[in-house]
Amino acid sequence: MVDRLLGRGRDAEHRTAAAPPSDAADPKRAVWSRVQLARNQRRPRTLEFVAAMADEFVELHGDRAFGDDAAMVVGLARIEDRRFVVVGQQKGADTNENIRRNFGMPHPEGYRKAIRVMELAERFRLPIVTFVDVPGAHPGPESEERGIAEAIARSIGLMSRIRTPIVAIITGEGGSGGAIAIAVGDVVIALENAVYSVISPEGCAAILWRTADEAPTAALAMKMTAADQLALGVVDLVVPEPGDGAHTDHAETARRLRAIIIEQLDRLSAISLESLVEARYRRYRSLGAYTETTEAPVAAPPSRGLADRVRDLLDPGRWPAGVQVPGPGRGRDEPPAREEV
Amino acid sequence: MVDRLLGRGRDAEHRTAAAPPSDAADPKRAVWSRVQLARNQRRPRTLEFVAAMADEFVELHGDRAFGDDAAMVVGLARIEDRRFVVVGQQKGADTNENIRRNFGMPHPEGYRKAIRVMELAERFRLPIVTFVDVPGAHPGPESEERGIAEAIARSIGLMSRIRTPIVAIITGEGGSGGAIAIAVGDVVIALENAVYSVISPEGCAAILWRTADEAPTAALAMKMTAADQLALGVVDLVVPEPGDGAHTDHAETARRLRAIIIEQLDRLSAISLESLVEARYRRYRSLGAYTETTEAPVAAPPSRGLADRVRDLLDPGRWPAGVQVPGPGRGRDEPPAREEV
Amino acid sequence: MPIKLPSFRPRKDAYPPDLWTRCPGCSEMLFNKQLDKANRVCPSCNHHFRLSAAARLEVLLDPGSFRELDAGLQSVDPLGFVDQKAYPDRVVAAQVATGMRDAAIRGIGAIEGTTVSICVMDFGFMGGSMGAVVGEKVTRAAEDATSGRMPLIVVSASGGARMQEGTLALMQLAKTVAAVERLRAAGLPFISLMTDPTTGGVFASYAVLGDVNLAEPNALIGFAGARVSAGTIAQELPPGFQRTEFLFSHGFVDRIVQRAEARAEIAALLRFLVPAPAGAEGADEGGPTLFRPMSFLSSLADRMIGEPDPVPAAGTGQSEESPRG
Amino acid sequence: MPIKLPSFRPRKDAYPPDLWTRCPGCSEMLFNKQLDKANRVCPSCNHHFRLSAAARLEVLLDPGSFRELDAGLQSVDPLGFVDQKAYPDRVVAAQVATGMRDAAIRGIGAIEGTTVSICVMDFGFMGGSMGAVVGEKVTRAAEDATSGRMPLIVVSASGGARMQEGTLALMQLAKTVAAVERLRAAGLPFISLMTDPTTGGVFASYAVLGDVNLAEPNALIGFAGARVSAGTIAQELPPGFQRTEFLFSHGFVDRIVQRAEARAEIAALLRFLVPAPAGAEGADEGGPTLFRPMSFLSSLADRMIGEPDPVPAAGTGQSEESPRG
Ligand SMILES: [Zn+2]
Ligand SMILES: [Zn+2]
Repeated sequence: MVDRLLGRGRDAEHRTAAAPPSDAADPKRAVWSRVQLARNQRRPRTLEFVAAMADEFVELHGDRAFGDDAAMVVGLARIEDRRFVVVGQQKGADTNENIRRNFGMPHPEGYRKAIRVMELAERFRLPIVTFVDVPGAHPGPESEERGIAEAIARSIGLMSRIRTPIVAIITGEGGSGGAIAIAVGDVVIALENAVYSVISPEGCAAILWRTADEAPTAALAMKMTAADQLALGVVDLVVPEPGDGAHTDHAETARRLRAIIIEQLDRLSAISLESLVEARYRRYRSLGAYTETTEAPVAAPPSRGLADRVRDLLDPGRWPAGVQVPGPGRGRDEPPAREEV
Repeated sequence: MVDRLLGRGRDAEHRTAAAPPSDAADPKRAVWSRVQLARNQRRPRTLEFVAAMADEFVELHGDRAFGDDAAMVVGLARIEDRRFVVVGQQKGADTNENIRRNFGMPHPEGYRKAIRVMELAERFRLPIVTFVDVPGAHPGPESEERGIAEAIARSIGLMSRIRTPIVAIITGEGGSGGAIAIAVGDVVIALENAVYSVISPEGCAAILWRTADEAPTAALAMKMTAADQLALGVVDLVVPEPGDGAHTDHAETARRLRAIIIEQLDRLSAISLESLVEARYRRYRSLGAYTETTEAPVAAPPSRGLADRVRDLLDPGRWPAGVQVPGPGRGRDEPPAREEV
Repeated sequence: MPIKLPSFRPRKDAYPPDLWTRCPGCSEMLFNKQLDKANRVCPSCNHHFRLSAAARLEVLLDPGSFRELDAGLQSVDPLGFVDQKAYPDRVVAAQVATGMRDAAIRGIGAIEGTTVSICVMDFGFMGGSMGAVVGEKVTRAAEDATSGRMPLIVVSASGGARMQEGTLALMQLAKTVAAVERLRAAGLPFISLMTDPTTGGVFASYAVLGDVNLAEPNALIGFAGARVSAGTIAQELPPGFQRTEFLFSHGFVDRIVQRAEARAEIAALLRFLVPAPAGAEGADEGGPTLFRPMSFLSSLADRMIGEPDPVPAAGTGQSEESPRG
Repeated sequence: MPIKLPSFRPRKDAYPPDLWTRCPGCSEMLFNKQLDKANRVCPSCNHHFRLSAAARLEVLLDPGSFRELDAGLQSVDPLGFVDQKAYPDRVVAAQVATGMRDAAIRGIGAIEGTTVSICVMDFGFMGGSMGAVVGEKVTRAAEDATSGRMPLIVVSASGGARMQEGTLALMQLAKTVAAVERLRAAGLPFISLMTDPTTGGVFASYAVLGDVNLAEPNALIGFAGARVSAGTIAQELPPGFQRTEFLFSHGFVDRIVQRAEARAEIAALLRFLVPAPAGAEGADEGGPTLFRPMSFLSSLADRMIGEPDPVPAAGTGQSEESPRG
């Protein structure tokens, strides 16, 4: 009856042996420290990575319609004889730069700049490498006015069908719609301390626990670490970070990523574009877990027991079973899933 | 030596017998009265034409990026069993509407709305009919900020290659870049009292005669009437207006345009898309008059005599030779061609 | 002054058997039976109340034309997600309350005689949130439209992605949009009808990507939650922020449609956009071919599960706290 | 306060044989010979003076690589246009003054070894205005790039369309853009370099459509004349209006390039964008194939007219009245 539980996660082809965080004594604390590492201000960003790993880089600017968004950087890069297009978010290294770059939260024109340069990549047969590190797309009124949702959706749409290889790398915060907008790829890689989530842990906690203080609890519940995302099949490959995290050794982190990028570009460039695009479609087509029942549905919803059984089908060793519930159930009071996505 | 003088003008296939304005006694006055007719506030606009001639019309809105420009209207229209996409500028019928519609001068979002719906036309294999009536694209700072030039260029580019038939109709003022942006077609039609020019006569006069008062002189010099444009090959077909002009009989004007639209849509739909797009390319490829010489050019520019000879090659009967020069020559003081385009 | 926006939390009285409802638009007390008869549009102020998926299908489709598909799809709990309540318990509670298995119904129907692939969301089921089931239904609706050369109609009513499914919910943005892109490449029309609310990841994926975007009046449509928009940025919100009319003026909605006119509007659009029979040009690769609804439907027969219409006919209640913007 | 923008009217002293030039950026008096040696960039304030087409080709191309094409194209007078002077007289005067036949030079050259199809405009010839000759040269440059599988480089310096050719000048927008679109469809790169000024119909056609748009610092780039913008709308102009940096911040310029670095910048871009030798994928329809410059050039031989480089080497003088924005 259960025909697909974890999508392609269980049989993904490309993986490293990154184990889930082993801080079994306090998993919540372990997860939260990952989130802090992912947000560390000294963590390398797109431009730092490219400067450290590329033999040549020419940044391009502008969306050709409204502006040049400094929270999104794009350009042409070369590693040895491999030429590719770079797309990535860019947080600031200090307060001034953060203000200029809107704390790495792109407006619609940032995503439209990405779209423009990805179309250029397709036309000139250059593969695309994206660096994803974003708290979320910019949520301000001007962002809504100029269509942040449209820009995200259109970027996702382009990446889903574009006839060139895409390597997507979650390097820091993979924040919701603002992340997936440039994270649709033939292979999705994450740095060890990167996180990826459908909503920020603070936002999730504010909605489900009614206080942002429960953000660590929410972070644990959402399984947002790179290792968890690998297990879910959302991420294909986790790259270990040096020392105490990427921020402690930019050069070594970049060196490791560079090797992976070379490996993946070479692997993907050997695949025909037809097969590549079809496989990419299948990759996302298969993500998401559901069951299919033939029981009569009308006014006879599945019993409590069924739901339990479904949950039992999950590997209890993989999924920490004992997540603490911080308060009593709230009956039928059902908050919907929304704050950022 | 002279290999192309008037482009395809002299051998255009589709023409009515519209004669040039016959007010030979005062050609300047005759031309200026045409300009006034083209600008007449009671002249029918896109929405009036469509309401009068179409059996069904659904207006669409928005450029999906910034706004909905009321100076540009787009939608889906049907005449009998012919379905097509409508794109046209829309001036206001009174002051209030003119303010709302920016006096029919589209901002970039107007042209981007047109681009969006033309792409939709191509996808759904609908032909396009455009109604051109614009003093010029909106020249304000916000228009520049949001890329009016880019929007015009991109619209021209799309129309030059789009795989669906295009019937372009100059119904009123064909004002410069703001007009050509939606006037690239497989056939270009003009109403009898429409005008088409590279710059407004006022702008031309301000630059070349240093006073906008000479606008009628400039209008005559630019040969901007429908009949002149037909002779130049820029327009393929002139549709006579009823009575004292289109504004005196909207219904009859629409009836005549409707018949032409039916005829042209039927004619164009019988042509394969390959041939259609190739012929469209050739149409614009051939517009423009130049000569080619083999004389040595360096520091030995063509003699005054050569220029005269070149001019003599033009049909003196077609081109009024005696345009009055309102002032003495200004020596080498050379104004460039710019104000709107 | 920040605009007060509606909470997404249906109160305990969200599904009461009361006889009367107070209209949030004009404060009049409306007799529920008459409100339902008017398709839940206030007769005095035109306020569009939320509509259940079942009622929506009834409003839009030719009577008796709907055949549900994939009625048996049901959420699982891929993360083992527990907040103040376990996710499976929330799902079951929503199922009990609504009689639906999840927040969308999809199938094949007809609009003024044109066969369409349609998917309709229901805000009453966990805020219309999109998890794997909703994503799968939208995707299958798009895929069936593509393979059957039918138009796709999606009626959105959603708070966004379903947090309890984590990034697997986020991946539904990519999954659904990829399917819509294939539909587009095949030259088939997608008409998106946005209703109150269409927000977050649903707005930022298929809902905004219609060839034609329609929206009901005064619906909440936006990306970020209003608290996020106002709070994070410490900025006043413009008037009418994230309402249909705001979206229209900013170029993201083609037409604002009254509920009573939606069916005729969509039918008119389909008359323009549904592929014509292939002529000389239709032989192109990827070009449209004739749709044969009967052969398509018969090929779907083995996928039909359960009864044609498992959704209770009665409206399943909507939370209505929204003041008119 | 409206910004004072430069007049487009070269004064009578626009082409003087003076020894000295006053820099409009810093007011310093610059010795012309040294200014020319510095490619007409002020050594003290980096003001980029206008550059003749001949000098531009020298700055951009590998020495000795340029072969001019279509040198014999020349304007006619399709309208019989006379204002205060007959159009043919204006053309002749410009020819005498500049030694050029019209406002653009085009041909084949090489940039750091990469063969390119290039067209360069000269503001000195009737304000760089685009009539049929300029339109034809840009179009042929794009067509040769397409058929020869070369990149296209266009350096713009123009006040816009040439009024004296009426709508036939306006049609050059469509002609040139159509050719650029064919180049784009063939997967070949177009790099547009905008210099002071790039305005009106030239900006609103090919100049803005580069795959990569480059611009020299502080160049005037815009659509409508400043008088039109300010006058018609009775509105203050934003700071730096229609200058390179303004265009950059609004998303229309990829990179602001110093004149001395333009050649290296373009060469770097070409290393990324010039089609690679066809591999397994290259067999696709419309895909890139190897460029064989020698066979292409030999096929062009019969179109070569006159001497390889008919343009005088000496700079032909530019009007420089522009205050720094
Ligand atoms: Zn009411
Ligand atoms: Zn200086």
